[in-house]
Amino acid sequence: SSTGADEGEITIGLAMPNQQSPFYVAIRKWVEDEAKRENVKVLVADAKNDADDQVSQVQDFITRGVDGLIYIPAGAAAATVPVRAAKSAEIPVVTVDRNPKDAPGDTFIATDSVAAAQELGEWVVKNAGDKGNLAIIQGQLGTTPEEARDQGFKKGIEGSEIKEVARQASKAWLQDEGYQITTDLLQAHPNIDIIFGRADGLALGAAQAARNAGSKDMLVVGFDGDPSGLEAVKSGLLAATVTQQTTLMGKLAVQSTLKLIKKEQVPAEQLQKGILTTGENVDQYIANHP
Amino acid sequence: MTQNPASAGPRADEGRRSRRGAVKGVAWILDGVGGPFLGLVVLVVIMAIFAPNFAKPINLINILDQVTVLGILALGATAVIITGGIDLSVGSVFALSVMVLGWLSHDGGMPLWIAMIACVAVGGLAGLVNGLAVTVTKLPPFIATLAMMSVARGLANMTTDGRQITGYPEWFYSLASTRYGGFLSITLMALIVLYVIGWAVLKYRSSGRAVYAVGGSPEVARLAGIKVQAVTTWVYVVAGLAAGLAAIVLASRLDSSQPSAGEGLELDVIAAVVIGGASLAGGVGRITGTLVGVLIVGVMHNGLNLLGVSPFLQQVIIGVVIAAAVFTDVLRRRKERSA
Amino acid sequence: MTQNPASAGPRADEGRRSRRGAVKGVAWILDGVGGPFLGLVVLVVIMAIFAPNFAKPINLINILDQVTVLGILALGATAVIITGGIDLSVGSVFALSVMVLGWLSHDGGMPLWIAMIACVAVGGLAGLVNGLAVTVTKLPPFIATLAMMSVARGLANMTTDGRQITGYPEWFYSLASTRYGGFLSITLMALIVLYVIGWAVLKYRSSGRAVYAVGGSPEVARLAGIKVQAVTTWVYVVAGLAAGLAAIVLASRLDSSQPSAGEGLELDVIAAVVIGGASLAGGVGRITGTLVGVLIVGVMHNGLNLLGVSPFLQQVIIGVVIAAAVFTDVLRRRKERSA
Amino acid sequence: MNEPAPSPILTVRGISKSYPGTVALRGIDLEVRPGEVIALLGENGAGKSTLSGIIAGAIQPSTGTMTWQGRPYSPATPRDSITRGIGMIHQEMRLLPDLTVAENVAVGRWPTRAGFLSGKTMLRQAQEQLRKVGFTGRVNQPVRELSVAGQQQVEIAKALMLDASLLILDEPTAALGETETTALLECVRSLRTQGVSFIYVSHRLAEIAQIADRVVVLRDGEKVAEHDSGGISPDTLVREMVGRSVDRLFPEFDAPRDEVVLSVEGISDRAGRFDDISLTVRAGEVLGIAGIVGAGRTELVRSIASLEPLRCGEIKVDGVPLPPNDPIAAKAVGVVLIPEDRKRQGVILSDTIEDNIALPNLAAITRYGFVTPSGVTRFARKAAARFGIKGDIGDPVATLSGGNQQKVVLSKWLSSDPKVIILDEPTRGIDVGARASIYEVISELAQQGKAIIVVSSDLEEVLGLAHRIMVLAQGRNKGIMEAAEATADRVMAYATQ
Ligand SMILES: Nc1ncnc2c1ncn2[C@@H]1O[C@H](COP(=O)(O)OP(=O)(O)OP(=O)(O)O)[C@@H](O)[C@H]1O
Ligand SMILES: Nc1ncnc2c1ncn2[C@@H]1O[C@H](COP(=O)(O)OP(=O)(O)OP(=O)(O)O)[C@@H](O)[C@H]1O
Ligand SMILES: [Mg+2]
Ligand SMILES: [Mg+2]
Repeated sequence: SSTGADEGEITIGLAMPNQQSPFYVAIRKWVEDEAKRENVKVLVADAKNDADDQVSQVQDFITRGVDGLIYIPAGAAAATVPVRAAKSAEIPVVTVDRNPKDAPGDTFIATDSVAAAQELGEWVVKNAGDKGNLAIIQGQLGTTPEEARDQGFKKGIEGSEIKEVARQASKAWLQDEGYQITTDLLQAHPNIDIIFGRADGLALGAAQAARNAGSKDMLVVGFDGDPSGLEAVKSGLLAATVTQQTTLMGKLAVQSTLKLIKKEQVPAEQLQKGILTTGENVDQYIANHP
Repeated sequence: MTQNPASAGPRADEGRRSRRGAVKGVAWILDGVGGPFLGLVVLVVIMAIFAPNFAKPINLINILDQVTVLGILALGATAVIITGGIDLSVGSVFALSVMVLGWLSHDGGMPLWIAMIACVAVGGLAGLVNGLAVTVTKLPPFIATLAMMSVARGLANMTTDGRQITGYPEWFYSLASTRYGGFLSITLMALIVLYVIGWAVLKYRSSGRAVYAVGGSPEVARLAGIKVQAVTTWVYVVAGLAAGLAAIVLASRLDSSQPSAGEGLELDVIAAVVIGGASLAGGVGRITGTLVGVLIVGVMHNGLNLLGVSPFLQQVIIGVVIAAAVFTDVLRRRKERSA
Repeated sequence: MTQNPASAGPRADEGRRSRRGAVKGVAWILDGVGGPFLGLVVLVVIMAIFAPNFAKPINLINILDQVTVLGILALGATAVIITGGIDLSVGSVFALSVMVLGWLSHDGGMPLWIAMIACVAVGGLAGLVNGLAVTVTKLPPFIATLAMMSVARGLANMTTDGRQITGYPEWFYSLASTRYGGFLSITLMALIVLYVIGWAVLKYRSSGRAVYAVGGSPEVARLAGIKVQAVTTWVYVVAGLAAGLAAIVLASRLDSSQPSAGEGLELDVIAAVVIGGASLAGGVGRITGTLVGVLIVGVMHNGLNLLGVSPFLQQVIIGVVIAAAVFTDVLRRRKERSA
Repeated sequence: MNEPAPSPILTVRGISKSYPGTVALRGIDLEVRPGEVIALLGENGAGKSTLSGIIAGAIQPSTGTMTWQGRPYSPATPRDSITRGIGMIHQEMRLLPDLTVAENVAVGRWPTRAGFLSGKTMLRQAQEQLRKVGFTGRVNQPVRELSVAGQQQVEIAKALMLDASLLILDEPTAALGETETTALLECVRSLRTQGVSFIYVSHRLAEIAQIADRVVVLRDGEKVAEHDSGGISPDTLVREMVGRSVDRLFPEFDAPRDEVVLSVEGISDRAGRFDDISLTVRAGEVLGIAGIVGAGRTELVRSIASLEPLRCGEIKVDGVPLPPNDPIAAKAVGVVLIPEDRKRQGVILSDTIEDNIALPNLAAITRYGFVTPSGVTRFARKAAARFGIKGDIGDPVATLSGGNQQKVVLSKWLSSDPKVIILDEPTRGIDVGARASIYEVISELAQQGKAIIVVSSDLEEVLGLAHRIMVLAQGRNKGIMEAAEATADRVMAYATQ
């Protein structure tokens, strides 16, 4: 399928859902790094959260003659069309983060969010002394990560004395939203002492709001292990987060694509562990993002 | 009197007609969209030179395919903008329609064709509410449709509590994907038919002319006996119906329905219409111009992707191209006036 | 002369003045923003009854704190809208400013105060480009600022390649968080001072009157010896400077800079201004009205969050409230006319 | 009322209309018979337009009834009246600036074949009507490019398209010159013989005498007189309209002083709308500029006020050249232009009277850097009193009658202390009484030593006011004559040569 203008050089298309989420930004960075090392060209397209745009962009990749596609679906769940389109052009597809149910990629790379969120929940139970009033700042409702993290965390705090007193959803996982929502939740429920922000951005906003409201012993945890999230764990603003191994995932995505291009075997699912990160182990991850 | 008015009577425009001469047929269709059209030609030439594979037929068809949704929405928006209104709700209503389609056919268990009718009807209904808010409660269109933008998005999310719906029957998916004669998908055909209808109505029907009159001055239109409120309400309904139709195209193209569809799309739609020479002050605008505007947007996105331009730089370039495209139109009008 | 015109003047004026009578002081400041103000009062009463802890002083201060960014942006947008323009770029310019602040002070290693000046200057510069695009190249404001919206967002992303910047010095962070007298943070004080200045300029300076005249009719203003182009350019510069100032507030509040800041904010800003009684047709608008509009938006968000309303339902409610708030204003004007 | 008249086509019984703060009409009765021209007279704000608007369905009356062709008639929209055969030309021109002349004439009545618009038929029909009113422009050009007079002709043609049995013409000739007026009157006469009735509103009494079958006079919203012939002496009509007699329309003017204030040397327009014009105006002198519609007078005076760029030539005030195309500099040295197009250039309709008056005078009102509302009110009240503006100065200008709006324009400009005053059609739509007082003001200004240019399509006005008259035709100066040697015939001969 190498009808590309630049015959000979291998070109990979990276279809990004957006470029705001630090998680995606990190993946892109590591994909680009790894590609450079492998002497492979990467084309990046940003769908700005619009699945329809993403279909167009994948079409354009195919026209452009990419040899492989790394597809991080935009939209709440994953659209099948980009995978189908790529497959009918005989281009291998690596899906990252979310996998279209009816048309899975040749391999799927993601964090095992449920397990990681459960571990985080268990850690919270231990560190809060088995009790407390929990507020949850949800991500965008209806999305896979939101649902997986909810499921895992619930399991983690099951059986403890931790009561969920409030939950409110953000629209776009943003720090500003986390700040705004938390300021308000703290008014409505002054007894809150644990906050789980479903992403580091949300958690950071929440921590900032708690700090502004003058509550000192708020236990705030996040998810993702963004650079800023890790810094916050180090400074104590966040108590813990789950670090997704973006470096690894980015590298793996490139390696898997190359293997698929060479028609080598790759497992259908390559789930990575989310690493529980606290003040104790944060330094090593700041130095070297996993 | 020394002057005989009859002899010096009103003149038809000779000068203009002779200027057309050579390329009469094309000029007749493109009448008055010269500026944007020139912009499109320049853009296409640049892309054909620099972007790999741009000029291949398959890519050109892809572009048409990619602009179907934008094109249908812009068609409705053109009528709204000619009346001097604006429709910010179009992206949200589009999302609401697509969710109704998915929800009725999946969770509701209805036959897909009924869901499709409901999908278009919901769009029309939202448009009707917009129209009545503008004409009866006298809200400024910006506000009426901004409110609808928020409401429709909320409702779209509420249908499935934010989740998306995937998997339509194969025949439905093929509406957008099967290309008859290697070229025309059903959705693309629909786009073309809609544009021809829209063009004919605006140019050759009294109701179309009334749209221009209302946009030029609602008071003049009223005094001339035009049903201003009815015309105004109708253009919003048409925009809503267009959103419903575009929703079907989207669902078919994506094989899924998601409540976040069309976020921020309202500005793209308006940009395409204005690039095509319409004026937000009302009274001015052409379907052919809108088509050119839509194609400029489509070619630009496609070309930049083929060139592998980084998404951030793309944003910068797109902004500059929008400004430049409209600027050519400003220049053309200025020249025309001083000519 | 058959009539004595001098007698006609004071007679009618008396009626007006006596109507004011009782609550003269407040009325004088709120002059002409009765409709939206009433809406705000109703909203506050409803929230105070139903939303837990809404009426607590600390929460009310929180609301003020939460609307600081929106408030500063809306202040600039008010002037733009009075001239009959619109600024869609405000959210993006705001993001560009906040990134310049972070980038210069972190990656660039400059002293923070220089970065702060640069942050405001970049906003002003973007505003200047908007203004010149409108006045010199004669682009419609919608298009000029839509283009800037795309360009500024792209540049904001390019400063750090999409990454966010975290961690400002403690003194900077305390600008938004330390509440002097348990009440006024520096940023809140800045908001109040800016509103007083804006109010005084628009009401009592001839430059302020020029802004209204330009919005009412650029041609009449030009004949009256007003530098229409200069006034128009300036309002966009002011809007840009406001975006730069708001960026400092945001960075201080969040202790970080991110390129996605302010996405979709442009419509909130315009909504607040229009809810406050300004007209997108130009010539009409008041700073006090904008303040009321901003507070309506702030109270609504805060109250709905306190009530624990789901974000989807919030969208629906917000849409309805926007429409209702502007509708009260439409009603008031209609009554005033027929009274 | 003794002749056995045919039964009236329209009867109006006890029509009243009140607006907040004003009663525009009180218990008006009126009958219109087929083929009859009824002149409706009255000073500015008497209620002529309101009555016309009510008959045409554009305004709803507060009380009263009407019948049309013997049947009860209460139009809720203009559409109701149009479908019954009543057409109206509104005083403020109502055209669609972006559409072409032909499309404006056809608006609302597009000729269709099998449901589709026929462009050729539209063009033909429009041309036919436009020819009747003596329009000479291109039918394909956008209306926004027309002069006020051209727009007025389009407006008339548009009403003729209606094929109405009753046409209401609200000041159709206010913006027209002699030639166009004659064409219009001819057109009215010929339609009258076909049985079309007219309600004809005008401040030009000479026209009334020519065509009216009956004259109805309104004052302060009441019908004060009705005459069964058009040939009433103007003095009588004026007394009935104004409530007193206006014995002398034009005041005496002193001889101008010697010093030249304004001198224009060989200026030409970039687009060729006028060419190589030189003129001088001395202190205390009134220079009249006459010409037929489209002669380029408006363009010329706009250029003199530095509102338009020049191709060549120079304008000097007190011997000092004006910087080109800089209206602010022109204003600063004291050149003001009172524009002909009131709605687009004269006032901001939605703003109050006081704000409009204050606008060009802000510098004078500013104290310590601030403009206080009370300062504005004080200033505006004085100006409004001087020009006799009816209405509260806090009211929007849009609620004023046309003539009163014109007074706002005048007071706004003349409240500063200019050196050179250019008035483009200063009394368009102004009643006789007010006209006399505006002439009085012009004479006062001349006495103070201002240099004044008056552009007018009303020959009587130019002849009555000016010391010298320049005639412009097709953008060229056809000669400047002393008032003493000028006559209407001579001016027209120059203008049309
Ligand atoms: N919309 C309005 N609101 C308030 N008052 C109005 C409105 N329209 C007209 N009026 C008032 O009604 C009265 C009659 O106005 P009208 O326009 O009928 O006068 P007119 O006889 O046509 O005067 P002109 O010769 O100046 O055109 C005036 O006092 C005017 O101020
Ligand atoms: N903006 C414009 N674009 C094109 N043509 C114009 C424009 N303004 C005026 N004209 C034309 O220029 C010519 C001179 O117009 P101008 O208004 O100066 O004449 P005038 O003598 O003042 O006549 P009037 O009595 O109509 O005001 C006319 O033929 C007019 O149609
Ligand atoms: Mg009138
Ligand atoms: Mg003129």
